[in-house]
Amino acid sequence: MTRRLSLVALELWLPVVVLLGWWLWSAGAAEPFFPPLQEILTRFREMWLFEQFVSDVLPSLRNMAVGFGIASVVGIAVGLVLARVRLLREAFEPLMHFVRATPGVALVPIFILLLGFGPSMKISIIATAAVFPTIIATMDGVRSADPVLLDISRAYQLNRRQRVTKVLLPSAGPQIFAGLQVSLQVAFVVMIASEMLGSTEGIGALTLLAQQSFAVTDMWSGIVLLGLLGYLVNLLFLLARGRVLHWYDGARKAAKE
Amino acid sequence: GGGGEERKTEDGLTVVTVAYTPIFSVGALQLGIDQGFFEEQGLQVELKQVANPPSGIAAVAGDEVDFNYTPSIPFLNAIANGVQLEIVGAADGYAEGTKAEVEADPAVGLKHDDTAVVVPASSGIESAADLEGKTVSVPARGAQLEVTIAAAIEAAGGDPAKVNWITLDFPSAVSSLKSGRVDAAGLVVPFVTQAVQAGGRIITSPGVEFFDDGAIGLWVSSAALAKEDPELVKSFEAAVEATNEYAAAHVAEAQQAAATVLKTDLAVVQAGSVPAFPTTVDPADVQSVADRMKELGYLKKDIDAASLVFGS
Amino acid sequence: MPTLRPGTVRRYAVGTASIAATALLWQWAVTGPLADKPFATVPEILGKLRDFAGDPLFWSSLGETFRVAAIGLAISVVLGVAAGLLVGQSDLAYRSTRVLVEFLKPIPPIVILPLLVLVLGPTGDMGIFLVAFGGVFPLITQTAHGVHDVDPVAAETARSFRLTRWQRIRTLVAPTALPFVATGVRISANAALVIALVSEIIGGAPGLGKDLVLAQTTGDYPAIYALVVTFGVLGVLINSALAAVERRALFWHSSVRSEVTA
Amino acid sequence: MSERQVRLSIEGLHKGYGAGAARKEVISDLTFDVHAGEFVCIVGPSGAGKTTLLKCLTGLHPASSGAVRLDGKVVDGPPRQMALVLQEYTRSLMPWLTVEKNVRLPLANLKIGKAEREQRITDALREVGLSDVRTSYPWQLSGGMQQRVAIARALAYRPEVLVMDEPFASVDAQTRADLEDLMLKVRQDFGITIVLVTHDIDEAVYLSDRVVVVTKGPCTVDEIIPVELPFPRDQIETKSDPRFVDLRARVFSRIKASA
Amino acid sequence: MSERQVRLSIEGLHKGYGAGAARKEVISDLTFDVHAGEFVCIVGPSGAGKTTLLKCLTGLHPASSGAVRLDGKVVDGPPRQMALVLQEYTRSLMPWLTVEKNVRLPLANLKIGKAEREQRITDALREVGLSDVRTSYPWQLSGGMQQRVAIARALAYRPEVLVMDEPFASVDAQTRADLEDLMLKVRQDFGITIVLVTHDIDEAVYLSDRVVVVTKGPCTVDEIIPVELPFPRDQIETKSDPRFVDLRARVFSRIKASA
Ligand SMILES: Nc1ncnc2c1ncn2[C@@H]1O[C@H](COP(=O)(O)OP(=O)(O)OP(=O)(O)O)[C@@H](O)[C@H]1O
Ligand SMILES: Nc1ncnc2c1ncn2[C@@H]1O[C@H](COP(=O)(O)OP(=O)(O)OP(=O)(O)O)[C@@H](O)[C@H]1O
Ligand SMILES: [Mg+2]
Ligand SMILES: [Mg+2]
Repeated sequence: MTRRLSLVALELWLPVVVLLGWWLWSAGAAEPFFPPLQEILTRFREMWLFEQFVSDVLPSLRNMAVGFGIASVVGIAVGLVLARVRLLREAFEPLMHFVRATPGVALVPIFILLLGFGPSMKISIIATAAVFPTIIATMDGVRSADPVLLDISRAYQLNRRQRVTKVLLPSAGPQIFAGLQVSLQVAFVVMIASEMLGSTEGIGALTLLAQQSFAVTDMWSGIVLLGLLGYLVNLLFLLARGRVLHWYDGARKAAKE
Repeated sequence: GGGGEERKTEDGLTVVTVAYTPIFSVGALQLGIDQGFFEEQGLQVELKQVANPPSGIAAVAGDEVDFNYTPSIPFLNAIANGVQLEIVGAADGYAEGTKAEVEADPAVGLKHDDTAVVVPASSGIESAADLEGKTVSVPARGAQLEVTIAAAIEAAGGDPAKVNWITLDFPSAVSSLKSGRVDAAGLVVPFVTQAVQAGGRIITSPGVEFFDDGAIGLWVSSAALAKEDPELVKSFEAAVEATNEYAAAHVAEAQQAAATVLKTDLAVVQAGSVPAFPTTVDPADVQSVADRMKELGYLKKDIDAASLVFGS
Repeated sequence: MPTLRPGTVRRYAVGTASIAATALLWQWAVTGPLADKPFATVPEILGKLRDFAGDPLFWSSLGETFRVAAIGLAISVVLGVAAGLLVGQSDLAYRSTRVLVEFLKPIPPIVILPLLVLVLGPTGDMGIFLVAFGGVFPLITQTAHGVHDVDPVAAETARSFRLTRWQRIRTLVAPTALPFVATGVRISANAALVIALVSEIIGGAPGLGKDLVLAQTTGDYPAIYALVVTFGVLGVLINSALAAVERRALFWHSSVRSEVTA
Repeated sequence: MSERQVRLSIEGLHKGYGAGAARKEVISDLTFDVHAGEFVCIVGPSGAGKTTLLKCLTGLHPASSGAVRLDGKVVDGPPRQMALVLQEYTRSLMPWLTVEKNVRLPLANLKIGKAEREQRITDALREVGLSDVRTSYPWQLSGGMQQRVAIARALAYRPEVLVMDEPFASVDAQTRADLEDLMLKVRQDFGITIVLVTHDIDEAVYLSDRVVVVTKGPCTVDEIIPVELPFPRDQIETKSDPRFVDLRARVFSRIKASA
Repeated sequence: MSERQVRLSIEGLHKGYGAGAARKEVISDLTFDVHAGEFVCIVGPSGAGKTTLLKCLTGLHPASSGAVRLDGKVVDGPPRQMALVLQEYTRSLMPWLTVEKNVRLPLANLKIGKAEREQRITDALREVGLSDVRTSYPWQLSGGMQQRVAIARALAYRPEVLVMDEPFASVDAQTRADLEDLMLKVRQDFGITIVLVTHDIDEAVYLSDRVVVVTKGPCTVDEIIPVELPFPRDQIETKSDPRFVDLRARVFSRIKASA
């Protein structure tokens, strides 16, 4: 119990210090772009709790979740295939880096053109942007599988499905999850960007509207909301990771006992 | 930006940084620089392009640039939210009598106003009032096009609160109009022309309708700069005045300068509307914009425009 | 080996072929089903690229964008790897900073841009800051995971010989984390380009982003797509360079080794 | 059992690592046969190339020249009827699978019923003495236990040819003796062919029909020593047979000479 | 050499893995001393807890209760004067460092000159027979060669107390004999204290002043057998001494009983 408490204290002391510092500094300053934290929190309550939460936050989060889900599945699958099939890797790697370097400002109009501006457009944009970290990490992870394990799977005639699900994916697991975590961050950022165009609702649309019309306090309350959501979603992510990679964490913790 | 000694060049000129948004009227500024109006005032201009007026306003407010171009609407938005700015000169606007001319003959709208609301030719939308309940695209929420279109709708007897505004960049707006994903699009040239060529129809020119004659585009500085270095601001004001006077008399040259700055063909610029270059800002013009915005619900409080003009 | 090995030649051939095929597909789409949409054809884009090639301003724009991206990326690599090593090794550091880091991560550059313009002005510095801000988190994530990947047996060996902290980092932790860091750098490199561009679009430093805004305001589609192609090519080049460096640095790693022995 | 029929043949095998100037010849012109149902032990100095030989034998590594044949067919990939226990036992188990899942993994593809499969897993784990750690993960086991999991996996697979690289290096003397006898029993019961690399000369003589001594740098056959001790063998009896002591000394002197 | 002075003392050591219901007691109330300059071999069944014991001994793992003392001071982390050779040798070498760099790694912190450091590396690699692979990477070496690199690393470190976990499991009989003699010589020359875990009973008896037999589940001292064979020992002579044969049989029967 005391261990629990001290862990919580350990996690919270710095954020508390920062919040306090921010509170004190912003309370005095009369900067239009850095309103007092107190005002931001008041606006936060007015803006997001709870009506807008249902009408604006949930749809945004849903888009992000679906987009991230698609990015995860597609990213792992594509990464795996590219890692294993040299010809495809050589053919697609340049294209992939080409697309990755293409700025959203150029891509978004294409998506709008093809998909309109409903949720499917946003989900596609999120998935497209978030898929790459996972592809790259999966590719690298699969390619670093221990050669001894590959020998074993060949010697024991494991079929392709077994090799993938029992050997390659688990062994790349730690790298894949590192990539997924980056993808998650990208999904978040792009969730906002996808609401820049063609949207009337959503966290991003509201925050950007606030930004464009100099409603600075509203913008800050959007930033606070984003940060909170990001933190919570990452907690969920770590929970899922812990379940899948318990063997990995266990092996490493065993050594530290 | 920033004050101090490093502002001086070897020739004793003071360096000022000026942020602008890439639109055709920037040609006048370039022309004024080329003509030496700024040098005459002891200024050397360093141009910084920014994507949109709000980021320029942020740069001015943070003392990172000295002057910035902004239309009156984002300017008023910023003022209403506590950003301390002052108007130091006019940038563009409508010549006297424009409104009357366009009201008499809507067909000449594009000649003066580079904004327009376009609908598919086959749609049943005839006037701004019909936009009620429709989906209308604008390049940015709460900015000039939305406010002016809202005003047009209200003037025509519709309810702007019932419009579904949607943010779209111009190329996407043109193609979305074509594919029927939006009912109407608020556009500027050359996209108005593109949309019309692709089967669109102009129903209104919201800019002229909204603004009275006089300045729309403003040159602004931070209130702090105006207070600390009024001499500098005064020289800039004078240079802008001289510039606009010259540009108004030499529109073709201004267009040529715009083509150079924007790296585009002269023809593209000429296809646009012909801006007017008012020499001074009449506080009443800004005031009427502020009042209209307040009426339409875009501003939450009253603004005294006169107090915002430099030297007032 | 500096000479072109058959594998390298083959790789370039396949890569070039796939890019050519994509160009053909694009040409087919914009002249066929998407003919009335605002796109540019391949010849138009190539023509524009040829114009660009002869324009010194284009090259200085390109150089500026590259500079902002490269410096920003370098900063994010240095900071991200250092922070990743720290939070990867020290539970205290990890737990103390976790909430703040996770709070900052989802905040998109476009949202904080006005604040940055306010503080740093519409300059290259602001672009560098944004690029570094965007790239640092993936690198922290990747590095920290890489640190956790240290083989427990190797870690015990290091402890049993009482290697100093610095030695442990240099000879054990860093090499183990290196493949993860390499992944992170490749993830961040292209993001750096994109963010550099975004910062120029808003910030107005003389880079390709400014040119893109101009092309968009004037509706010059060939120029828009020629710039997009420029960016894509830049991305491919940067990645090829990183991959080459990586192959050298990770010669001992099974991902590289397998290609040598098998 | 027709021991004279050739099961595995290695003919003029060459194998090297690296390319160009850095190339290192590890196996040079190595030739010998393994008959059906035979138990062959390979001994030789450390670094001679025994592991490399086994990898070529099982088709995991391609030969640089020469050929390996199984029942007359050239081996160019691991054949279905072979099982393998690698020297690097700590790295040859999947750390994400429990002990029983590690053993089950290769069985999934065999055409056997679920009941038989589970029976085989239970039997194999019992035989190597690991019945009580079925649900542990490899990293929760001691070195010797991990090695025995790898052996159990190979046994449960019931291969026709079993290839093992120092499979008992990390187990205690008693367990080792038990496992040796287990190997002999498995060979007896199922008539499988076994090739085993070991450093323990007693073990090599005790288990083999023939001992193949290889030399170092590069690896080639030094001598093939037939072991004509009667079956069934017994840890005490066989090892005190004077012929056993002779053979042991002979193998030892060969290794000493070839190191 | 005053052999009666206690160097290492293990007192009432307990150690378990896991927590709560999943907790598994591995070492239970284990007590014995190692004297200065003594050579102690630990033998016991696979999975008994020998590796765990060594890890507690060297301070890598904390004891659950009880204490390990080196020269009277409680060991709570690896002491400076100890070196360790781990059982999982393949994973204890850094794959990104060449053989000589792996050996050099721990020497950097010793207060010795560059010349002496290089001399030690050269000597140690020569002694384990790896002079010609100095610039190879571990993954280019055979299993036995990797194991010898780990031994060379510990030797070059010149510890006062050397702790080794089955260090010769993967080398051939001849090399093993040579390495055994090397250990005896090192002990002789530098007066160091050696604790060595092995499964080879001959080896245990041949090397030791005392053999500690541990039992399984949980691990505790079964018997401590003093080996009163004269020094210097000799592979042929000592091993044919009737006392040696007796001792060997005695150790074997103890392990058999405790397995
Ligand atoms: N990937 C590699 N690259 C270069 N040389 C290698 C490689 N793998 C093995 N070798 C070399 O091949 C030789 C034989 O190695 P191998 O593992 O077959 O020996 P071994 O007989 O199994 O030895 P041990 O009994 O020690 O396991 C060694 O000298 C080793 O250095
Ligand atoms: N991380 C762990 N979690 C749970 N149990 C463990 C862990 N590590 C070791 N054990 C258990 O502790 C016991 C002793 O293991 P240890 O490695 O000390 O044995 P050992 O005597 O060295 O065996 P061997 O001779 O086979 O190497 C084994 O039963 C093993 O299952
Ligand atoms: Mg070997
Ligand atoms: Mg052990």
